[in-house]
Amino acid sequence: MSEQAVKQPPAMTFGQAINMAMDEAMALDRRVIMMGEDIADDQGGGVFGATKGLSAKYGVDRVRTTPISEQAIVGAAVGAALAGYRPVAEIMLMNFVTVAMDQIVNHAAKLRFMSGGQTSVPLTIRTATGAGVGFGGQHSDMLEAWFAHVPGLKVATASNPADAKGLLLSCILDNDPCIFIENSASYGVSGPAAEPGARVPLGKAAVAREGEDVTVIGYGPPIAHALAVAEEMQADGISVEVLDLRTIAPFDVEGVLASVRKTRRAVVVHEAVRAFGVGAEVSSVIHENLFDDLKAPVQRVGSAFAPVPFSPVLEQAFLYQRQDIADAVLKAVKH
Amino acid sequence: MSEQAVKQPPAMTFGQAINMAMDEAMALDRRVIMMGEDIADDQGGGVFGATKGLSAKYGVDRVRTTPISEQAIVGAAVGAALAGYRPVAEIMLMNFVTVAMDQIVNHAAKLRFMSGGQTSVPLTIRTATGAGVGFGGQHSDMLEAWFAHVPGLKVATASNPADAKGLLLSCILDNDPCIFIENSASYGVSGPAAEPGARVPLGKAAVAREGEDVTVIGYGPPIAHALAVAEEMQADGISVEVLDLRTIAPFDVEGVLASVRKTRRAVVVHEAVRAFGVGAEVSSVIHENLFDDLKAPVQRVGSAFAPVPFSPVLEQAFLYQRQDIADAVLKAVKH
Amino acid sequence: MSDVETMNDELLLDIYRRANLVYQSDEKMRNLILSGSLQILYYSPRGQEILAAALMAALNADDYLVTTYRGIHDQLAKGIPSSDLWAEFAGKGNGTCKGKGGPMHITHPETGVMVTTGIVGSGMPIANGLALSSQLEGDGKVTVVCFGDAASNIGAFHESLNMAQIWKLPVVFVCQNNLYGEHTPVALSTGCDELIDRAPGYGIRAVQVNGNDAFAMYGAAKAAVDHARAGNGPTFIEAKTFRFFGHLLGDDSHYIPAEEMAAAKAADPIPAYRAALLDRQITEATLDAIDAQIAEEVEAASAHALASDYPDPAELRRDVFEKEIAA
Amino acid sequence: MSDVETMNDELLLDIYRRANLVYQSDEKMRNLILSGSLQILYYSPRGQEILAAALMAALNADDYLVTTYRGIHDQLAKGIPSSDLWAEFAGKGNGTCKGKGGPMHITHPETGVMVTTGIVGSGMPIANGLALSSQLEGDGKVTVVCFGDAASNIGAFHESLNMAQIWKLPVVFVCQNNLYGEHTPVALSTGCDELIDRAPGYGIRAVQVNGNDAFAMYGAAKAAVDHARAGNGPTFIEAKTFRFFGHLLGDDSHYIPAEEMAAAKAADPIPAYRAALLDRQITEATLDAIDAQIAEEVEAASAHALASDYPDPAELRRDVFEKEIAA
Ligand SMILES: Cc1ncc(C[n+]2csc(CCOP(=O)(O)OP(=O)(O)O)c2C)c(N)n1
Ligand SMILES: Cc1ncc(C[n+]2csc(CCOP(=O)(O)OP(=O)(O)O)c2C)c(N)n1
Ligand SMILES: [Mg+2]
Ligand SMILES: [Mg+2]
Repeated sequence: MSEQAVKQPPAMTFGQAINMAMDEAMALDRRVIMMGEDIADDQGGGVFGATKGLSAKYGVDRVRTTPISEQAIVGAAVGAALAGYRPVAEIMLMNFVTVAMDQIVNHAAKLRFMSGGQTSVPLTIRTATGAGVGFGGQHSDMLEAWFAHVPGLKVATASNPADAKGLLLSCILDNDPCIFIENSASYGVSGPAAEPGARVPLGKAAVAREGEDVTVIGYGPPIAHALAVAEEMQADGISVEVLDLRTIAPFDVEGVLASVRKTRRAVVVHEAVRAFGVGAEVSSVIHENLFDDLKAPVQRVGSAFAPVPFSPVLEQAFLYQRQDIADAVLKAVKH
Repeated sequence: MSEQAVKQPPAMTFGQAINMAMDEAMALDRRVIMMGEDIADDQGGGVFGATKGLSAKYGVDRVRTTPISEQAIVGAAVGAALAGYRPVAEIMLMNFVTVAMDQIVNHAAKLRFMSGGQTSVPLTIRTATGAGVGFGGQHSDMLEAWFAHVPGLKVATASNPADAKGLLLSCILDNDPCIFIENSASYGVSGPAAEPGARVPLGKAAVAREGEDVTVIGYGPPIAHALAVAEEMQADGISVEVLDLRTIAPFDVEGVLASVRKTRRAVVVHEAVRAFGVGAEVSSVIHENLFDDLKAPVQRVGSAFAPVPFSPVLEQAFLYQRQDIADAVLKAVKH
Repeated sequence: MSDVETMNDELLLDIYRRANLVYQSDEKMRNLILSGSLQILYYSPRGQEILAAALMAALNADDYLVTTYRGIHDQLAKGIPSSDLWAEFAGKGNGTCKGKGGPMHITHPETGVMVTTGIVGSGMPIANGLALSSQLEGDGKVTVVCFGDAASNIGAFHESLNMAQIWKLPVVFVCQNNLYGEHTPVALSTGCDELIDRAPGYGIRAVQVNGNDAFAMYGAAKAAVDHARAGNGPTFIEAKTFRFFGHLLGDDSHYIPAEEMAAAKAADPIPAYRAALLDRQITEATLDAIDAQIAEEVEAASAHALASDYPDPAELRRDVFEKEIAA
Repeated sequence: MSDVETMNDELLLDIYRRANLVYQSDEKMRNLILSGSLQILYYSPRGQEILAAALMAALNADDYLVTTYRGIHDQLAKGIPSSDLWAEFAGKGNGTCKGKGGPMHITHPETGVMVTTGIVGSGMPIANGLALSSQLEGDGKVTVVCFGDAASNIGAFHESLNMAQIWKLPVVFVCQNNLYGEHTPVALSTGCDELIDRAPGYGIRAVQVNGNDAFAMYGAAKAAVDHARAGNGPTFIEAKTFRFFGHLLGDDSHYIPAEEMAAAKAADPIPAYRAALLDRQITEATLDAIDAQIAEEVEAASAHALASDYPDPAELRRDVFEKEIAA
């Protein structure tokens, strides 16, 4: 009994994972710096506490609380990156990137290309979002599809704390601009701890569960729901493979096709509104490449076509649900 | 000879069409007002001359040259719209919307919903863009997919001057916020004139050419290329239907499915970068609904995955080409 | 600054009523949240009641207001009926916005409350547009937009004040300077010493005032509103105030020096204003009667909100566009 | 303002050389475009040469520069080799950016030119970041960012000056006030009378100067650069100037009153500076020799640009990311 307790793998929350990734990166490279609203310890280490302790350890020169000036925050990060720094800019919530899109899209994403490769922008933007927590219409949007559509940007998000740590570390150490998306509701959620220094490579999906009959492809919190659905379905004799993209863009086309080539059925799920979402690209790529192999149309699961409502009843009606994934799997299998 | 000349239908350019739509709207409703950089006649009636003559006719109170302050421009348009006006905001080039995304996405798109229907935002944003004219990386992007992914926004663009006039008029008179996209290279391109007052309904695609074997679906300048390809293909016995979406979002799902149900093959084309573009949604919707009818995978044609390069050689390598549409049609037909 | 003399008892009591409606509503709201009866993010306006009350008392009922997530003081003082507002805070279908907007997104056109935004600074450009409509319409309305000190560092502030001035819009920018933006003090985020120092950069009329002094605040607001209504253009008001419960309810205000907090609480504008009215020979009984009436209103409104139903899930398809969208 | 006395002949001739390199390059560029040999959008800096030359002469070679679409004067004055710059303007594979950036997006890190942006105002936030890297690195570099008068109305200006000041960044904001933004005069777009009136809103050190006066401009620039290099923080320089060929080449300047244009041309800084140098006993022969050398350089650079090859289309896949992407 006590032996078993000892063998229990250590756990960590998303919040700890993200904090540790930044801590390791800052220890590794003095050019890793942080900027964002309230991120220094005097201001509480960020609204979600993600940067807690970092200014105490590395100084407020490297962990900088900023004014509420998102254009200036991202712009300063772009400039420092051009000069060889590895800035991590925190944009508190994803809806606030809407005031900084120019710096992200016209500058961060393009400066390597427009300079003919003379400069690069090794910048990471961390931002939190997601519905289900009552933040309402202007604090919950999933906008990853926008960034995925912009050549020059990489976009990543994690379904578990260990991946969060490894992906964020890879983003910070990557030489291209990365958008790292965190889930507002998940900072306190825990999972197995990551090994110190472990990185998760960008651009590689992970098979979260092997299966034979259908592949559910997603990223972030929907992966947990997909795994639960897979577990349930097993009782009914349906073998579900779950593929966690981890990097949303550019995504692991080979990994996706390898899985669906095997299962010949696919469901793509994300929290973002379905229409014109990431699922459309993934679905199209599967369909284009495996048209003759597919046994059923690729199913897409996403949230309803509406702004995120405040009222909890409406918010749940808006959000994709576990049941939607199950229904889509059944639809694919029964086609 | 002279009789024939008389019978020739009158022509108009895109520029004239857009100007006339605004002129008609302003004459129709005193609450139609315009704002944008340099749009009054003293400043030349807009960089592309689209608003020429309007301030002379309706006064500079209704046709307002603004400072270079895109957030303030769109915000003022949102506010005036909330009070019952029908503002038309000109954002000179689409890349500049990146500084105004907050007003468009967090406010214009959501205020009807977040107010529980108490208010509405009958606003039109006109903006020009498109590669092929040597404007370089920060003046050529096609970002329609971003707006299409935002519930509450409508997005339209025209492939010919008559549609441009009718669509823009519909946008201005619509009670929801609309993004109307113009093509930088096309202001001087002409086509048959529109009847005075004629509107093109939002949300309805047009069959630009009937055909039996494959449907090419697109919007804007690619339609002309698709028609040319269709003409060429006819000689080879391939009958191509060309469907012009006109409204990109929410798009005419019924119209698309009706056409592809008939032809059983589809190609989607747009100038925007293919990855995560509008084509992915259209392709997915076709595939989901007509899986058992399709004879070939839906093909997508778009521009290469790169920022828009300056050098003409690279710019052409970047851009989707007529030949790409032809290749995609053949691929679909020969599958 | 308008004459204190011109403020008659009726007006003073009106301000008292508005301020104490906010005060009691806020207290009730905090209690319900802390007791678990209501689960919402709450940005308490405690300490800023007098500012809002005096400001709104200077407006006509149909003047426009744009405010922020920390906006319940502005909304109640502007006149949104308590029960409708409370129901919206609770996410109920009979709330001002059918539960779709929630506390950060209150709209109530009947009382002129056109937008409540959760995006820092974004109300200002919209306020210009409302004011522009009034200028074109000649409807004599004035638009007031409220925002915080920290919001003065975002681009939208800059663009908006400039545009308002060059177009001479009937708009009043009210910066409720409570000295902190989330957990960051003004000095750490702002290059100038006083926010009013920004006004000359736009050529805009400006005034700095103690927002917690009802007389000074009302005077500043009235002058600005009159100025705007007369077609003379915008004003920037920097109104100093303080928030007693930090940024978000639950915030322990660790970043606020204890002496600063103690001094602010000692200068609590609610008892100070009551004392000022008593000084002016308004009786305890008069004020107590108002308080009692407010207590009833708040009790009824909160009970109504808690007892009301959540919206029909089908509401999700309505108000996305003018036409309902398919299921 | 630095002492004119301290400007020795070497420095004066250095400024002369920089200014006239811009002047002749611009003339050549316009001729090639108007004759159809070069098809590009061109934002002529004619009239702003002295400003750029005096400014860049105050910088070290490795100081950083961020500029805009109207930037060829800044770029040449900062030292980008003519032939590389010309080749980029012509979209050739041997241009500074392999033809990928083009005239609006010149980068040349060897001479410190880090970003040229086509988005109004967007260079300022980036300049702060470059300056921040120098502050952290202790490398003693100063960052200069150039932008126009109209750019001072966009949000990025506001956020950037504020951030630079609170972080005491070694950055110099140079507003090249040529009195128009596209076709709109400053008075129509700007609430304040003088752009320098915006500085107190950020607490930033500021100076207004005649940018067309090499002595005054150099003095202002040198003082600002020294101030920054010494760790004392940023400066905002409003440098007055004029553009002779309107916004975009082809613009007929219909919106500029004829007298204003005539007065500006009468005060053309290029002959004025030449006259000033002759006054200081610098000989015609010396200046003519420099002019001749520049003429050769410009001739060679433009010929090189026209004769060079366009890039390999495969370049499209390079520099999107660090790793080349698949075809
Ligand atoms: C553009 C944007 N950035 C950041 C935030 C997060 N945020 C919400 S309130 C706030 C502080 C605002 O402070 P202030 O303007 O002083 O108003 P107060 O809350 O003190 O009333 C911040 C940073 C936001 N909502 N919008
Ligand atoms: C955000 C943005 N809005 C609009 C434009 C279009 N535009 C390009 S230059 C310009 C005028 C800028 O004037 P100013 O800042 O005075 O610089 P100048 O051209 O006079 O040197 C405008 C409006 C742009 N490039 N970016
Ligand atoms: Mg504050
Ligand atoms: Mg200018």
